[in-house]
Amino acid sequence: MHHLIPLLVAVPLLGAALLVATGRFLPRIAAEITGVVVSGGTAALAVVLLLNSEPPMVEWVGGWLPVGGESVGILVVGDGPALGMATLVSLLTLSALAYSWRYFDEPPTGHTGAFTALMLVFQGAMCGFAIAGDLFNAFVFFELMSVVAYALTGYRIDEAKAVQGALTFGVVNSLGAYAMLMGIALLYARTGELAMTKIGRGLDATGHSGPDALVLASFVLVLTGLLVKAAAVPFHFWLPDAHAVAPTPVCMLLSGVMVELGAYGVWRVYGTVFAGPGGIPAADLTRALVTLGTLTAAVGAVMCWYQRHIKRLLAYSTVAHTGLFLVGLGVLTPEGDDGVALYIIGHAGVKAALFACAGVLLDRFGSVDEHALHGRARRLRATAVMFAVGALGLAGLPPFGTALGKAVTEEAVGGPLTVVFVAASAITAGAVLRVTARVFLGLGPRPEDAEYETSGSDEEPETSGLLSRIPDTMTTVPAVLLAAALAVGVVPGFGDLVAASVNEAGSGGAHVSVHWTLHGVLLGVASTVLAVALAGLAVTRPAWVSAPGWAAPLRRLQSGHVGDYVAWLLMGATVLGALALPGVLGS
Amino acid sequence: MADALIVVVLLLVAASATAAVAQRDPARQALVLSFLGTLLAALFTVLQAPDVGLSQLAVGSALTPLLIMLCVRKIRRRGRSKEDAR
Amino acid sequence: MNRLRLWLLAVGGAGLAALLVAACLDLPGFGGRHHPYGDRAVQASLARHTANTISSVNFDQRAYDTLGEMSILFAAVLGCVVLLRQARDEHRAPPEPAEVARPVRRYALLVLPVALVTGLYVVAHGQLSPGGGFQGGVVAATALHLLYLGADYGALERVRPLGVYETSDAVAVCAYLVLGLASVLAGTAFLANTLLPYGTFNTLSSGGAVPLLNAAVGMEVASAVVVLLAHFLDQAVEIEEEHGS
Amino acid sequence: MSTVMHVLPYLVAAYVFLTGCYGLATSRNLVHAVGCLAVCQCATYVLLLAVGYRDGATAPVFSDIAPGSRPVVDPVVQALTLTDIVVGATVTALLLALVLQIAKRHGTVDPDELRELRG
Repeated sequence: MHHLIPLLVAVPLLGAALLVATGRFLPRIAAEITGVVVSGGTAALAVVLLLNSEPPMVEWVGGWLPVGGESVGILVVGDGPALGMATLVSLLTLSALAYSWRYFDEPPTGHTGAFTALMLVFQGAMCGFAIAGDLFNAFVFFELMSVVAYALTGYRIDEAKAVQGALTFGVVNSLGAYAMLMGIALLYARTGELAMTKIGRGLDATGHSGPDALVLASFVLVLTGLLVKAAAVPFHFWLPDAHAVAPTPVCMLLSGVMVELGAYGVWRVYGTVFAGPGGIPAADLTRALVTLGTLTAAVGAVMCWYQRHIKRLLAYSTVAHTGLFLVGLGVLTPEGDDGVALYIIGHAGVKAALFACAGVLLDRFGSVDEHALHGRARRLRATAVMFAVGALGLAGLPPFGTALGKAVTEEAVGGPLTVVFVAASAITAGAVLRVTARVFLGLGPRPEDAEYETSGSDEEPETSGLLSRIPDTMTTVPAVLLAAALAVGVVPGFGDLVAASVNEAGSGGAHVSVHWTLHGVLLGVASTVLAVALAGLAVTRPAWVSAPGWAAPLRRLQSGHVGDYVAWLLMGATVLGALALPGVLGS
Repeated sequence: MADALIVVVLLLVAASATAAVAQRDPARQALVLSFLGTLLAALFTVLQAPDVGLSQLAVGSALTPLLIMLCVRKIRRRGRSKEDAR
Repeated sequence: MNRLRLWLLAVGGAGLAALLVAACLDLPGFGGRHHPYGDRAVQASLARHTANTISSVNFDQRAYDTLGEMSILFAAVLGCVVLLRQARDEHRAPPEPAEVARPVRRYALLVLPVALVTGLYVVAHGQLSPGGGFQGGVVAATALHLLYLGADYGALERVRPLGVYETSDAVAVCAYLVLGLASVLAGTAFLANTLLPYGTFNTLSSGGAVPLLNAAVGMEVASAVVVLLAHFLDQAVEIEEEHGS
Repeated sequence: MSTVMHVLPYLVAAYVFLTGCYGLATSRNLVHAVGCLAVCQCATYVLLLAVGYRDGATAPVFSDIAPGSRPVVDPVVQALTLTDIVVGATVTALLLALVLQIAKRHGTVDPDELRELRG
């Protein structure tokens, strides 16, 4: 069985290569069917492997089994979290491909399957990153997924915003990747190994007296790369610019899983490389991740509230939620890991569904602007219901999977950090509900335009002309995704299953049971009530919750200037180093 | 002897990297990058990495600068034809 | 705003610089002897009769990395094809034949075959001497573009049917994957180099699957670079925007 | 000499990386910025190969030396650098393609004049 793990990468890549090789002769429908079949087949393979991941599997690609504990090959891991992420990636790619069925008006001449092929490569790259057990191999697939993502983000070359967002995305993420590679080189210099577990053991063997500057620098550099992908403050600036302009099916993948893979990478790399006595002490990691995560959640939530461009609003809500994931992972408890895993699964379904609904608006009205669309989408009842349900899922209304994940994570972090969870989910959900009320119901007065903001009107639809009727695929897919997000919380035993496989792979091996608690349900309901209240207030008394003066500088930071973002990246690396410094000085 | 050579090439690499950043005109920057690519190829050969040196020579000193030049040419041509149209 | 960026740059750059310098001082000295993975790789390469250890690492021990790298190139080419496609408001204008000085033309036409052969030679001897699919592929593809200097753009376009190169790019990726999958079908690990005999050390056919994977990469790199350059040349020379749009 | 020699290659790599970042942050032309990103990447090559170097060793190619007769430098970092070089070239190409489209759609390649996405 373990020989099949690398096929999660090979099958989508083969599908993509075949599509390009035959691209000139293939009718469009055949290309799209091939894409769905290959993507679905990979998803099925991922599910089968996931069901067999007890006990966790490992595979040495190329058959280079370790001799005397040493190998020259590349390690691929097949444990619960790795295969779980691969499954999530594959299922979401499948739904994005189904959603984009007959989507773009004109594929590039002679390259009928280009979009589908890029999506398949994206799927293979994300699967490859999820199952990587070798640090350099993780970098290679990190880079592959970035490269495909840049191309997909800039796919609509007629759009000025799209190409600008894609370039910002490209420059910032590439720089992050190079920082990560510098960190890998430093680790290789110290330990002479590349497999993550071997590096971890090498650090422990050489660092009897605790970590030194070399370990700290490599930690900072590797985490910079991963946190750029995870869009943690202050590495987050590229995300709204890119996610707001990418084609909708791509947004579903970017916000649904790619960003979360950054958080997953942090979990994997810290757990296997830096968690030992020669690595970074737990207290320092907790300080770094909880600080940055809280900041990320706060900035994401505030910025989300002030957006009028609906896709940009959703992108900021992804920033806020990634902050919550980082806080949950940062406390380094088995419950925290379980909660975040469930939260990521639920969030993927909800966020992808919300983007899918925003895509319906774009293709029906040629605009994703909350102000311009005020009251214009009254007829789209099904979309309206799904948008509202998605908002409630975002708020964490039980029994959504997001609510279960949030409740378990809140239990794990405890204390004042619970407030961050409730506030961030309530504000982002409130913003989405506000959009629902204004756009689909036409409630309240048309809001006034602000000075420093991105408008979402005058966008080109992604289909051939404006749609007069919404195709069934574009309503079925978000409905299925929302149902899946609901099932994560409702299906009995699912939470325990996820928790068991996460704990099996994570450190300690402590098995904890995951279930609904009264405390969690009450907090979930509280966030939802708060979200509804905020949305109601925004619609009826816009002046009360409009941007206060202190929010203006925060908005000005998001300047769209790539130089600013690079400067922030350097600043972020320094902050990360400062946050983790006490452990190095103390040893 | 080998050490002295390595030091010299390293310092040259650092200097030409500075020049590549300081040269704000992209067409000239492409030339500096090409020079930097050649220096790196030399450095890699001195560091006993002929494979890497060869590919750096092909990619760093030929392909990348060529792509930058083509890009600059397109942007300039575009600027000119826009002015003609006015 | 600009001042804020400079402050950030100064503080962030200084912090990162301090961190990096401190790390450099903790690194094992340059030229040290501790290379456990490297020593193992040399042994493994010799055991499989591959004279050039780097090729053995690239195409045998860490062939999975090379698959990822190949896919990056493949994806980037596909991305450039998509990004540099002719937009709705653009048209093609055949370029005027450019005047090239006669010595330049002669030189280019003379160097062209030499460079092409060198490229192919470098690809073919990848498992023996420095070089291999990447280096040779780039050299061969760049050499083809000397034709732009030596003759003119039209001549280049005639010997460069783009569709064929795009297809061969994809076919090469397929070939690499199929070679990898063959070993899974044979019941071993993905990309395992155990199906073919390892041959005699230091000959062209040594190293088992290494020469085949090397050739696939060479083909992929050569076609990919041709396609990349072609699309940039197209933009620089042929594609024009409609005026007044 | 020897202490300097022990860290100089690493310091040069760090310097090149930071110089590239500086150029990237202060660039007034996107083509130039992509060039600076290529400079940043050069730093990773230098660091990787410096890490794998061994005094008095030769290249790990055994077509003209007998195996075991001389020490060889670390082949793994060389393979990693090869991968890295190809990655760098493709990323540069893709980003340049995006810059071309920006030039067409925005009419400028000065990042200070791109004002579509903000707030």
